[in-house]
Amino acid sequence: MVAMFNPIYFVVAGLAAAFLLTLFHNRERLSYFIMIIALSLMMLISLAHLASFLAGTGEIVQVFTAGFAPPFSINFQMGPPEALLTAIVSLVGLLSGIYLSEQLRKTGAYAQAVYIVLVMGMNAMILTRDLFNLFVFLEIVSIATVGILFLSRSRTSVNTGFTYMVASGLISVVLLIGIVFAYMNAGSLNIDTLSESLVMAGRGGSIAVLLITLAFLLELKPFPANGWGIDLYTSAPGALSALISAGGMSATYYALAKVLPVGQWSHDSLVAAVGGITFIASQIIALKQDDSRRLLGYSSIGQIGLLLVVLGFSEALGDRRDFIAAGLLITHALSKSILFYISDMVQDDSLRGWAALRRKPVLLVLFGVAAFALIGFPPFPSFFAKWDLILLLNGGTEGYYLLSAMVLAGSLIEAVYLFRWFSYALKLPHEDLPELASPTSRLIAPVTAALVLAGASWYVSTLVSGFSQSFLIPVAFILLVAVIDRLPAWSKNVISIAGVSLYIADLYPRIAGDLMTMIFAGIFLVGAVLTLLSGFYYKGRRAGFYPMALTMFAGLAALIEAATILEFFWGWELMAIGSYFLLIRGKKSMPHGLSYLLFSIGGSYSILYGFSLAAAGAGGVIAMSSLVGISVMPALAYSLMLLGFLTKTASIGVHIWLPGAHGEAVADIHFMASAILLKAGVFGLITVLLAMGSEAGYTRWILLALGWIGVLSALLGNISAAFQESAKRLLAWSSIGQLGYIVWGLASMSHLGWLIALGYSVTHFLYKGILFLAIGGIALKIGTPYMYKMGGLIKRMPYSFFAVLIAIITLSGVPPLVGFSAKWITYNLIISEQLYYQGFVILIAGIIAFLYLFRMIYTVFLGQLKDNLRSVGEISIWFRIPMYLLLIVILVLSFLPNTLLRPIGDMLSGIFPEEAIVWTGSRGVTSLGYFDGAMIMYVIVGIFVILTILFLLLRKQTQKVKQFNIFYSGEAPSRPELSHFSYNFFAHYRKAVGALALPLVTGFWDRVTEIIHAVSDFIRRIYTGNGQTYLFHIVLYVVVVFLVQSGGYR
Amino acid sequence: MRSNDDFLSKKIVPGVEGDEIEVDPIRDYYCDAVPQVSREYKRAYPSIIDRFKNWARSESIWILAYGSGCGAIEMRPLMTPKYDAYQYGIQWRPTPRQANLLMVSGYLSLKTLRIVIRAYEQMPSPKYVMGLGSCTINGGMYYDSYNTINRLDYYLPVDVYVAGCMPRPESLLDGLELLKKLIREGKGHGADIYAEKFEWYKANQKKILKSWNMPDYSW
Amino acid sequence: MSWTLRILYALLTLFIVMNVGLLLNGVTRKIYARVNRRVGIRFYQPYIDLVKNYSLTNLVTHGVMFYLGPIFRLTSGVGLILFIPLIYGSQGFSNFSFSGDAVLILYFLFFGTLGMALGSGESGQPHSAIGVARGLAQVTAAEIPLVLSFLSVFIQYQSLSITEIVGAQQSGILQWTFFTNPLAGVTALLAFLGSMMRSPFDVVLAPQEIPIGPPTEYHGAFLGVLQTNRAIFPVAKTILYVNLFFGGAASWPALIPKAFLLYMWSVVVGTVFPRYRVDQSIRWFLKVPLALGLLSIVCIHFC
Amino acid sequence: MQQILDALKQSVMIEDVRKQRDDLVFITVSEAQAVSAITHLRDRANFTHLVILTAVDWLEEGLFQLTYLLNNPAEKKDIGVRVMIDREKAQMESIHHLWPAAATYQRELREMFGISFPGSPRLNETFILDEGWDGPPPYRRDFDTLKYSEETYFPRPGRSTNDPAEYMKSMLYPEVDND
Repeated sequence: MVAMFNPIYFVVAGLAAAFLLTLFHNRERLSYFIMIIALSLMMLISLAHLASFLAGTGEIVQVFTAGFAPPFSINFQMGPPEALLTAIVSLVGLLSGIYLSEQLRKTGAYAQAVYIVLVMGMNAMILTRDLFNLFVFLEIVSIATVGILFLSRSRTSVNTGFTYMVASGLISVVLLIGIVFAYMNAGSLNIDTLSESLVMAGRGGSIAVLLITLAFLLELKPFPANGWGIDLYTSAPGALSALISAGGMSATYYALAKVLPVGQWSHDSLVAAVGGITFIASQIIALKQDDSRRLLGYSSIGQIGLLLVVLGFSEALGDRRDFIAAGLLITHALSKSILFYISDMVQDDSLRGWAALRRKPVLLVLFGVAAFALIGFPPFPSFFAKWDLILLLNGGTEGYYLLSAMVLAGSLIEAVYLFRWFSYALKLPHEDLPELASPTSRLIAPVTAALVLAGASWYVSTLVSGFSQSFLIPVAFILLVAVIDRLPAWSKNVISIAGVSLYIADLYPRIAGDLMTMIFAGIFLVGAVLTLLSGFYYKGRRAGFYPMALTMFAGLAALIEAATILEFFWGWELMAIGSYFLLIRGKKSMPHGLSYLLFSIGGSYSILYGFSLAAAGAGGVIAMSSLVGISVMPALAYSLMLLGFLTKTASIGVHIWLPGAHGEAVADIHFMASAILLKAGVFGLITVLLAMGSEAGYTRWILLALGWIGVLSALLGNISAAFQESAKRLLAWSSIGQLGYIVWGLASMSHLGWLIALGYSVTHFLYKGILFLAIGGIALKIGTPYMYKMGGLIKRMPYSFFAVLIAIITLSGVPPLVGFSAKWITYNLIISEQLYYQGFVILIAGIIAFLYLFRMIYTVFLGQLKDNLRSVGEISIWFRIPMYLLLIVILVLSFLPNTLLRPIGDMLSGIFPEEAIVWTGSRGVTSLGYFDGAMIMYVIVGIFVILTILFLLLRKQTQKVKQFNIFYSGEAPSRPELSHFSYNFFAHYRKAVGALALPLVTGFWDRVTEIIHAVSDFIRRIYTGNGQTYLFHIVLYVVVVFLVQSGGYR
Repeated sequence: MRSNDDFLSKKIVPGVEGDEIEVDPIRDYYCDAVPQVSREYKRAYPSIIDRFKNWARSESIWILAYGSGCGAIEMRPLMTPKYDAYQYGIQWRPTPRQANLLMVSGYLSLKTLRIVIRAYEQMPSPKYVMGLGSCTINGGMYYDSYNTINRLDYYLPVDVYVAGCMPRPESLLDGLELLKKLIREGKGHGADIYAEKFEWYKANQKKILKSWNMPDYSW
Repeated sequence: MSWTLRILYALLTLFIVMNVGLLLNGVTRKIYARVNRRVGIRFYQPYIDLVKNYSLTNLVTHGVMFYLGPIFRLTSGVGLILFIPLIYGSQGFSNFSFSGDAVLILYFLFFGTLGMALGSGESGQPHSAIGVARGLAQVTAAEIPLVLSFLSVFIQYQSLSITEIVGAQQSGILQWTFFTNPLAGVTALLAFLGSMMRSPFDVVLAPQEIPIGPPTEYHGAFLGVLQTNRAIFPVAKTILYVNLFFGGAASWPALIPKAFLLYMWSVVVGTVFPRYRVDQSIRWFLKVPLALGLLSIVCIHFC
Repeated sequence: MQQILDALKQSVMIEDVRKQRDDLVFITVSEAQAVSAITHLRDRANFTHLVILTAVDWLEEGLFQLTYLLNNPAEKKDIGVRVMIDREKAQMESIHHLWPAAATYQRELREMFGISFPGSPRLNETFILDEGWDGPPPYRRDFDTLKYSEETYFPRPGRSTNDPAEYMKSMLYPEVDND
């Protein structure tokens, strides 16, 4: 069967079609048809081979033409890598061909012929096993590229094409010299046999190998000798760039991979170094690009640099090398093609011009898929590839720690520019959207590429060890919900709630005994149900909301279910994607969503690095237990993991994303993001701290730092909250403060500390849930989050007021509600663990919380009712239902704090067997003090009720009055808004301690950004746009590399 | 002529939900209930508890610290060591909500009259009014002014007048003692009289405050 | 102890404390007047004022929260006095102190503040809100030395139970915390000034500027309730300080003079010093009291 | 000062000059030429400050006298420009375009004297009589305030008025026969 698809047909089909095309050059429809047929044929061949290899039935096919031995004939080999690569190249070739149909038909049969030859050349470069063949096909590809460029007939393209041709000619010379040397010394050019004979040939052979390697490296456009290649991307049509980037690069890369063994891997460090430099430098340069195609060009080159690193470290990566390279290559080829296709549709080449995509949401989705795939988010192949790469780099006998760190740093920069661009497209305010040329015919190519990418993702995930397929079930569910996105919101809501509930029912028996897991599962999943419940308020479609919300919850669930660190990381990244898309739904959320995503990625890379060290210590085992007792640089590993999780708890220093991101989110999303999502960070911290323990010497310092981070988060978060004008931002800052308590409690590594942390995790979920729903609901109802535009709403929204009142009493820790128990344990902890200085700041922070709490409830609900709010009704019933459910839980826990704290305490006794709280009923006793929740409640409620009754018995003539019946110095207030004290509420406080809330941290991050941008600006000056300079770069590059490398041959 | 007090005329305000809200400030911002006579006033004879209450009221007189005319200067010595009205249970409060005695210290122009009426009505009952000086009695030297009232008792129920131009602090103390006596005797019912003859007082007030731009009773 | 007896003791406690509080108020103002060379009010004037306020015949209310605000405030005062063990060794006058330790008292202090702030907020009176904003800002600053000194005491005795702390001070005047931990004692005395609403920290009330601040709109019986609380609350706070720093008391005759003297401390300072602005008072608390408080903790920690 | 007046005479007919002091002169100009005279003084002679604009009711002559008091801050000189207008047709050209603050004076004159200044901003809004005044302009001399007060403010009966000098004499020296 496979024999029918002899690889030689690539050349046959290509040449035959090209020949036919010249015959039918005046029948444009027919000729285009022939071209498509030929391209399809090529794809069919490669697919057939790929399918047989994937099915395990394939055999490696060797082909020699015309009975001659190479180099006089063509020698092809079709193995698994060739099958995969030709499949990619042919696919992109076909898609580009379809995409370019209009242009190709217009330019005529000759262009079509050149196009076919181009695709054929690329395929042949992959297939051939002969050096001279390789050279020939390389030339064919170069010339065909330039040919098409000329045929596209733009002025710049002629200029660029000329530079390109000269440059590639120059490189060909280097290659040809190398081949000549090789043939002279070894008498053969067959790659498979060449290697031994060349090594035996001594110095001449070495020079040959170096020159050949160098030539292919140059073809891959290494930094800085790549000016000639970059210009190509700006002047070629996007679809052609897609082919060059995806196809040409893959082919050349594989050619290099074939050549390297020839030199017995003597140049792998060169390749790795070139790759590393190219990767980092390209990403930095891309940061400052404003031209979308140029940016894509740099990004492509950067990706190739990363692939070169993979190639250079073949030895360290061992048999996983091919998996990593394939994962990266597939993702790169497909997602870059998608981006290039879209770039053709967008008329404005600047990054901001991509806002045009909003005219066609499907393109936005494709853009998102491509961007997330390029950065290596799950479920795309690059996620697994990057995971393996980092793990193996750090995990070998000699860990390449710096290199892996650089790879992650480069990826982070890539994420910066890609997502900045993406957020422009999503959210940048535009007076009138730029034009978009997107006929349906042009959608075929990118959509197909995306589908193939999805298929590849699924397939790759099956190849990974330590990753359970069950994690794909939620993803499938999400896809299902995404498919029915056109239905009204309520129906999707019902489906989503049903899905989550089913999941809970399925999960519960599995985690029933494990209280720690139960707590977080409860927060994540019960929280999910509650937020989705509040989602019923939405009338309309709410396009895109449900898939993303479910993605987040799937990620959170994966964290709980994870058995390996890979699964944990998968969940973590999935959650990041989902939450990012939820957070950017707000109106002004663009910059904040971006900073959220970047901090998320930074944090997750930090976690990834820590995980890789853990796995290295455990000898490559990636079970969750490998986090315990890390043997490779444990202090660094744990610190990095903690740092990564701290970005999600938004602790001070890495908190700057939170106020904006949460402050601009819609009500129920705010609830998800703050009451639920932040707990993921807490869960991560708990996981790491449990693994780390506090025995080792270094842990003392880590915990000390962590404790102070928590304490300062609490203090500065609370102070800043008091200065906010927007109620939602106020709550966001308050979350920073509250999470500070949790972090501090965890850092104490003691029974009571963890009791506080876990207790807070639960209660924070409860009262913050109420606050977010209430405040968010009000902001939604009246269309602004600013408190000075509210006021007097108690008259209009008594139910919300009551819920908020209970919530803030709980938050502030005033007895008799449940918040007090946390304060009580805090005092016990401070004294019993001697955490006097941290503890003192924590206590002060708790008192400062009164400032913002009163401000919020007063300026929103009390004071003067504004005219435009006179008729506003209660917030949606769908917000009130979850609010009151949470409220009931708070009241129950207030009466019986032991129902929450006692089981947690019992569970913690397993971890920290030291002294604990002794419970008798609702009375808790420690070695220091005691409190009785129920008794306090009885006494206070009793006094209150008695006093109220007594007061009512006084029976006065009571007159209910309205808002202006106030003493106003004998005058009448003129307008409600002038008598409502709200703006700059704590002016005096700001005057006294405002310096503490100065955005020092923000300044630090601004400076970091500035420096990176300055570096980027400096580096990119080498690209003058002058062809001669570019050629000079190449020559200089060759000379320098030759001198450096040949130093070893003397 | 057009009035400046446009903020009290009806207006249409766009609501946050796209609706239009008609705001009638007098109706929507203010309570328009009419004051009621107290139960104590209706009783024929004061009960023993009422007597005790009246004693307490008389021994704890809180004055609204508000000066309408030149007489305000004569109130200050009462707080100084020389006269020290505190020893007689007299104190000053900054808000009418917590005051029992309104001292109208001198002439009242139309503008101050309006403020005095508001302040008086905002005081909790029982409440007392003391008029100081000729101006409050018969207009004094402003008897022929076109915008100064002549007789305070046509506008507010005055309990005690203290004559003089201006009366000296000693006279004020004397007036206060008289007031205390009246309260003890159960005659301090100014607020009830005001409620009883509400229409008459309002008519008088509205006669001169022609652009009446406040609710009939400022609670 | 039966519940009936408990409630009787509680009522007795309230009766005693309220009288002490009212007399303290009267005597304080008498002293103020004498410093100003006035005769001053009669020392029983607060009683008359209280009766007068309760006997006013009408009430104006802005809403439920406004109505309940003073009651919240009084609940806080009454609750506070019932949660503090007043007389060492007397089970009856320890009232409900078995339901919580010193931490309960520290946080229950805020209950009334919050209720009052909300109640006055509903009136729509901007001056109330200004007063509350000032009060909260100042309290958070005054709380810093307070927390430090209390923490120092808790650390010193390794206990949060007031009864135990008082018990440890019973063997003589030199065993009082004020002498065994003088830094904490001084810090506490400075913090005490900030919580008593007297000059120099009384800009919250500022009668001429924001007519009397938070309670601007409260009158009649509402004001009566607030005044009742004003009698109970400062005494409760003072007794807390007496318990923690001045050896507590084993009988009422021992307790009342101590409370009186401590109360006078704030009166004397208030008589002598003029008023601070809010930002000034915050800065003041962040200087000497903060330093002293930290020093006391350091001493307890390392000595 | 004389130079200023001489220069002014070039364009304006000055009806009367009364020198009060060296630095204070009152001139009288006709109603028609008043604004141009004031403009001249402001723009040419540096009288940049309008000190006051007020009116005198010459009831017997049937005239209102408007006085524009102008000040030259640089040379510390004042000029009062007097304009006599007809009491029956009390109307004058507005000068709010020269000094925006003049509009306030003109509002006051409109309210208290009933002199109209067509074109002056917010002229017909109440100025200080915002209690709903419905009587004649109260500063006109033919307005009897006592009568108005008696009609409006409930005079207390029994009030008697004494000549202060005679009254004091009788009180201090009752033994002297005052006849």
